[in-house]
Amino acid sequence: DTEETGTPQDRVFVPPRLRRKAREDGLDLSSVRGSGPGGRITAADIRAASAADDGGQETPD
Amino acid sequence: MVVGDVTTATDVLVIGAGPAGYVAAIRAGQLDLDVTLVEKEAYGGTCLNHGCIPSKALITATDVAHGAATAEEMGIHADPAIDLSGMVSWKDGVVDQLTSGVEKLCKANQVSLLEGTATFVDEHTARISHSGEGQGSESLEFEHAIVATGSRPIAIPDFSFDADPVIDSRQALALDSVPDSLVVVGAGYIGMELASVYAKLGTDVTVVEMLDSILPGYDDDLKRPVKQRANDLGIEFVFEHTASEWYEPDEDIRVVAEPVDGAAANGGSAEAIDEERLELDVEKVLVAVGREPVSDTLDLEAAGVETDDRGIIQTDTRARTNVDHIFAVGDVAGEPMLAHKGSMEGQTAAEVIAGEPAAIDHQAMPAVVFTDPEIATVGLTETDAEEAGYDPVVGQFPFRASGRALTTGDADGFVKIVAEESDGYVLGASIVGPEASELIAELCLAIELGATLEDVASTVHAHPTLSESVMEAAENALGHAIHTLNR
Amino acid sequence: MVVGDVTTATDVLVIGAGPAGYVAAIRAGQLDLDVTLVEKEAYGGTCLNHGCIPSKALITATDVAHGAATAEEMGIHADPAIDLSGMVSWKDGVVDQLTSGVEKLCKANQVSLLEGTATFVDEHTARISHSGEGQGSESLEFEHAIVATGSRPIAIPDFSFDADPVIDSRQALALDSVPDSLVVVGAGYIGMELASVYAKLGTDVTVVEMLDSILPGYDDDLKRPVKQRANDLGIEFVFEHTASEWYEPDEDIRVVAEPVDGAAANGGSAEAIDEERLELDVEKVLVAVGREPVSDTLDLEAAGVETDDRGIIQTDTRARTNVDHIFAVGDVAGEPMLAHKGSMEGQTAAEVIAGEPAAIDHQAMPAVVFTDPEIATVGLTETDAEEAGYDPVVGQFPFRASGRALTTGDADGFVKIVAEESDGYVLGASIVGPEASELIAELCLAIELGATLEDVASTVHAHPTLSESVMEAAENALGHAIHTLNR
Ligand SMILES: Cc1cc2nc3c(=O)[nH]c(=O)nc-3n(C[C@H](O)[C@H](O)[C@H](O)COP(=O)(O)OP(=O)(O)OC[C@H]3O[C@@H](n4cnc5c(N)ncnc54)[C@H](O)[C@@H]3O)c2cc1C
Ligand SMILES: Cc1cc2nc3c(=O)[nH]c(=O)nc-3n(C[C@H](O)[C@H](O)[C@H](O)COP(=O)(O)OP(=O)(O)OC[C@H]3O[C@@H](n4cnc5c(N)ncnc54)[C@H](O)[C@@H]3O)c2cc1C
Repeated sequence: DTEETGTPQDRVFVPPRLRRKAREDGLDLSSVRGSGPGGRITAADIRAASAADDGGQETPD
Repeated sequence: MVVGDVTTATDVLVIGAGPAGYVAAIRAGQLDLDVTLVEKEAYGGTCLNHGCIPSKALITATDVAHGAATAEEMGIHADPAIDLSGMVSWKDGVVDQLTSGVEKLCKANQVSLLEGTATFVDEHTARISHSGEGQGSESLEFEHAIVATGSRPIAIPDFSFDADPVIDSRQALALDSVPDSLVVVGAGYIGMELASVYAKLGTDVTVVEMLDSILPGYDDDLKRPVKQRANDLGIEFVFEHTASEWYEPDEDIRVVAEPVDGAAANGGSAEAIDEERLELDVEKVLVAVGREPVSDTLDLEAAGVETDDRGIIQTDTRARTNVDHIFAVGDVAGEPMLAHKGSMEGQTAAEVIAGEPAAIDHQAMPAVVFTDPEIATVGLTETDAEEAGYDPVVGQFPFRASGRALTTGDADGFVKIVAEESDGYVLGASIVGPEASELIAELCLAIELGATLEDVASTVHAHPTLSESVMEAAENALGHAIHTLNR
Repeated sequence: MVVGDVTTATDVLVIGAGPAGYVAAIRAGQLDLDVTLVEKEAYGGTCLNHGCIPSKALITATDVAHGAATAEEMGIHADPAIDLSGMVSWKDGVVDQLTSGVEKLCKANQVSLLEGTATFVDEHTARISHSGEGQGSESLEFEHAIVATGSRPIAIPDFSFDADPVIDSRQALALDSVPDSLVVVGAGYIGMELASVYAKLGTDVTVVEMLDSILPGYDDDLKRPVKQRANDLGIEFVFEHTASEWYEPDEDIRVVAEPVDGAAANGGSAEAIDEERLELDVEKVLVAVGREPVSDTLDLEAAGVETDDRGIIQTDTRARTNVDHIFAVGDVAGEPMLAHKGSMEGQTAAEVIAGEPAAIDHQAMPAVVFTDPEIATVGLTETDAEEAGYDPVVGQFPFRASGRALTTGDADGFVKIVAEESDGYVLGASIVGPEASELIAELCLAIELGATLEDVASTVHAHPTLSESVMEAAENALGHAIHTLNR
């Protein structure tokens, strides 16, 4: 199904490069909290979430 | 060519070399997969041979002539003569250049090319039958398959495409003379694009449409300029009628159009019925009522691949069918039946097979109608957005306020942008007007990147360009457009 | 109109109603500032009256005719007749529509309009002198001023614009007959745009340029298709020569072009000098060697505002001059002398005055040359990027591999994208080819938003469009373009 419509809940305003990163890390983006302007999910948020997922430490920028 | 039954093996078998299949094959080759691409007819599929490319070639060429013929306002007086066979052979040259390009690109990316028709034998075997010279067949074992067999025009009862005066879009793109008159059945995008081409070639065109307007699915404000220009071109419309039969009373054919909800359906009197039934005497009738997936000639069952009741192969966000190692991409995998959708799916399937973290997760899928003027849309309309639970804000900019549009003499239409009011995220856009097909790209990127209205409005756009209208629409949604009054 | 000396006051005085000034005024009005816009000649400034708009109107109109006349390959046979006075009056109609639009938009945004010439009296006072009917002058006190007086063509020695056969770009856009022959002095973008217009109107055009190529500042690969098409149009080029004098031996004028680094400069023999000197007998000579700021007729010193030695008013990232409450925007504030740069600065100045946190901090400033084909650039070239310490990767896509370009019969040129290799951030792009002016918008947004090559490459682009070439160039930079071979 290639339906592009989403609901405010499942639509994530994240650029392709970060969506791919999240998939690489096996992350569900809807569970990542955005710390960027307007609640945007940033690369750092994804790194932090995958580190937490792995039970590991977040690597500092 | 191999005659008889030989079994070879491939890692990835791609069936169909349209924009879904050949892109899948090239990408698979780039990812160092061993890939075989089987095509029964012509590289490039419907799109390059009988769809996107030839239609756009004829649209552009007839526009060049029509544009010059109607530029008296600009001080240009021309009476261009069109030589259809010259135009068609130019178009064929464009197609040849592109299809031979596809073949070369496949080879350069180590794709093995096989001419023939593929059918499934079991979950891991296909039979490839060759017609013509290399007649016979061979078996091919595969680890993964990508089904990309595309779609074909839907026929309507009593209008068999085998009868000479009844044509489909493919034949309409390869006529060798301009018909005096033509009925187009179906006012979808294919019907409307071809109606304009023929009207510009000088044909008297009548469009018969079951519904009550052109381009079902598009918002009324987008259709209006297209309908207007079609009227200006002399195209006649018969809405809420279906083409029910045709016969040949004399040289011309007579196409009968019955009202959909008319007297007949309501058990009316014979007179009432007669009054609503139309008889259209024309040279040809083009049936363009939609396309259906090519999934019934593949023995899909042998591989255990399921389709829905329309024949569409159901897939997940990895382009996978219900059988894990078999993928389906392009028209055969369902709506929207558009080339770029198929290419994106093809690329995804190849990457998934190669073990990459790819998925069909695009936020923006544009659709373009190459009518006069063009329509292009992406993402959500205002209504969609409301239904999805957003609180949409809409910004609009009319091309008649665009300096660039006025300098091209073509200033009908507008850019509309839909965003979430609370945070400004762009949710969708629609454009009708000059270069709509190109202007939509910026909005696709905006949506894909998660841009806000402010992002689009603060990006400097070159002057004088049509793309400034995108910026102005965003500013209008924010309440501070410069070149139009704000809401 | 008021005669004599009356003093009124305004919060924001904007001097000059070009795209920098009128945008500043409208934005100030939207922000509820009390704003007065003074213009001495015509709303819309150079851009709407004598620059961007009339030039693009004539470029497009001559292209319509030229396109049809050269479409035999497409099966179109036309021999369009151009009636220049018709074309010019159409162009004037477009200009009128836009300039009266500007006037209306100003009024709708509560901008007070004042016709006259402004000069500074002191830091907080300007004198507005009216010519014609309402002759006289008045004083205007202001809290803030925005100087937006634009630029004018640079004259060269011995070629006074007052002499009839010597024209500037403004006059070239308002000729009432097509000259048989024309020398264009200067192969910058204005000279090249107008050279094409006249060549397409049938004039024998010779371009005399001091440097050794057209369009100084642009990369060679971008210039090549433009130079090629100019040659095809019959435009002659005389490089490394300056126009030194002209006289009227008979009906035509004779323009003398001296070599820049020739025998004369090197103390050569009289014969050597004569050999290199060229005499061009033509009907008119268009001087287009650049533009200079209009800052010398304003009594800027009275307000204490400083300029550099070229007369350009220096400003900071808030568009502020050295005097805190006086701003300068548009051409008078320096390069790039482009309308959209001026509008952006005008908008910023108005917002800063209103206390908003605005700044000139755009990452992407496009530049477009409306030659045939068009050139559009934004951000850094590969060389720029290296010099700035980046490690650039370049992706390219030729339009001859674009299905859409081939269907328009216009497939010269390419899209090039420059990014940082390590993280893929897009740094710049350049395009030469069809619709370059529109295609650049997506890349401006990409740069402005900090997009990477992957973002651009993963965005679905509609098929068949020229914008797919942008995506393919990004894919090429990543090493996996579909429709071209990768590096
Ligand atoms: C007139 C017209 C205009 C169009 N204009 C546009 C447009 O402007 N933009 C747009 O995006 N879309 C347009 N489309 C739609 C577009 O053509 C399709 O969406 C696109 O071609 C689908 O690609 P595909 O690869 O899925 O299938 P196709 O292009 O249909 O290719 C399928 C290929 O599979 C081959 N095949 C089928 N079965 C077998 C088999 N068993 N064995 C071997 N080979 C097989 C076929 O021969 C064919 O070559 C247009 C269509 C038409 C008809
Ligand atoms: C032939 C040509 C083609 C061009 N094409 C393009 C193009 O395609 N794209 C592009 O971006 N740019 C183009 N330009 C450049 C563009 O026109 C300028 O960059 C733009 O007009 C600058 O805007 P501005 O508001 O700074 O100044 P201007 O547009 O020059 O406006 C200044 C205004 O100030 C008025 N004025 C001056 N002094 C006073 C005074 N003392 N009191 C009152 N009023 C005063 C003038 O009458 C004028 O109306 C082109 C220029 C030319 C000549």
